[in-house]
Amino acid sequence: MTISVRFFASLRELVGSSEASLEPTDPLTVQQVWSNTCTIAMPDNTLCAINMEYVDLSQAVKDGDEVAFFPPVTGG
Amino acid sequence: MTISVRFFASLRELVGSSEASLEPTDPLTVQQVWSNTCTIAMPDNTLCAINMEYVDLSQAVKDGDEVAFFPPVTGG
Amino acid sequence: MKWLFSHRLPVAEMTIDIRSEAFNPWTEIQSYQSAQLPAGKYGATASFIGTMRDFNEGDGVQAMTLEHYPGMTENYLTKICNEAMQRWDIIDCLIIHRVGKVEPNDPIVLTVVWSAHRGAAFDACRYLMEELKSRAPFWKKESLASGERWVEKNSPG
Amino acid sequence: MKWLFSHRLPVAEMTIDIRSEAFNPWTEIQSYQSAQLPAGKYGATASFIGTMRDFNEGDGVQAMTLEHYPGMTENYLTKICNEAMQRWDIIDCLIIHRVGKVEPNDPIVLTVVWSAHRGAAFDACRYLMEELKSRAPFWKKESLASGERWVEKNSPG
Repeated sequence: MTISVRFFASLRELVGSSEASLEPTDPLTVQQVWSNTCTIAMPDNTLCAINMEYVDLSQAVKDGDEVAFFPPVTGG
Repeated sequence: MTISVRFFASLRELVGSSEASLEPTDPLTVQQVWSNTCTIAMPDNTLCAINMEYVDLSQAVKDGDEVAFFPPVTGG
Repeated sequence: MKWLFSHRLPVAEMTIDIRSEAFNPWTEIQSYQSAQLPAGKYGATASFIGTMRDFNEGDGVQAMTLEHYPGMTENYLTKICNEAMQRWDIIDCLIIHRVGKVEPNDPIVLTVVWSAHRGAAFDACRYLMEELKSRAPFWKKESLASGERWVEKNSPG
Repeated sequence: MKWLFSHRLPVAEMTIDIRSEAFNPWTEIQSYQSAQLPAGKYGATASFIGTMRDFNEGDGVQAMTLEHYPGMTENYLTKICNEAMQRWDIIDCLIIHRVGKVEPNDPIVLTVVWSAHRGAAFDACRYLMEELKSRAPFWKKESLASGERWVEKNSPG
């Protein structure tokens, strides 16, 4: 399956990339998507979304999903 | 002493006058100012002010006071 | 006595303005803000505008006449602003209120609060409106097709 | 991809507008209201504007860059408006939010709610702002004299 991964704001700078792509053969959780993509540990307050909806780190990803990682939001 | 009396909005129309003047010889309360000025009974929800500050009906008036009677306020 | 109905009372960081003519709330806020507010210092602006509707309690309303108690109205609006400024950390506030004849879609009242942070602006703006409605001596008389009627009480907030 | 940052999504009675250029909130509200709102039907308009300040946490801030997650931001702003429209009896709502480089005194966010009565407008306008701040994916980076820093979290409302 193919998973696209996106990083925003300070996480984008920390990871050094705004996008990545994974083609895992086994099922993955969001947490595992991070581990398989990044060499650094996930910061504590990281938020995650699958296909632009907030999810928990334990959520399983599916083929074609867009997984996003970002810090606490600070709009407004 | 001299007391000026003012009526606003529906009370002005009910009383048929916007202003009155009293020269009482004895001390009066706001309630008595009404009785000495108007022939009709004071409507239940009437509000009163002395010198542009809200007061109770039992408040005593002093020489030179402006006493006002009006219905519940409906601004905004 | 036109001046009684349109003079401004700038006291510290507040302005109370009772108008006998129609006003555009958005241009009023914008010009007040440009003239009075320190650029870069306020992070939050909360405003409320009350506009005349063309119906009330099931009846069509053609026009409305607003009466006030000159002097007492300004006193109470000033009191209310002072109370807000004591309760919340606000930079400035503006109240404009119409008197005289008002037509549907005309703005009746404007309250605006500027502050550093949003909580104070939201709280104080609402406080100004609630207190204005319960204490400031204004009265509305509606013109219906069937004649005129005084509005007897304000709706709760 | 300019369109991603400035397109409008009118869904029923709401408009979400993410802008990459400076906007004047008062003229935006006025023109939106003239074009979209039924004259004589709304009695209450509550608005909030968040403006960039030139200081934060004790430091002078020279500029700010706002990043967002195109698509997800619009989704969440739409969700938030829909929630407000389910909870309160409102006629229309408008959200405008800046992205890109912002300078002190520039408006960052605008939320406006129109309703028949004031309670719904006040409640819903505040709800939009609180939910926007806690859920909509926007991020601020401040430019100080000493360099740049990401804003780590929003202040409570």
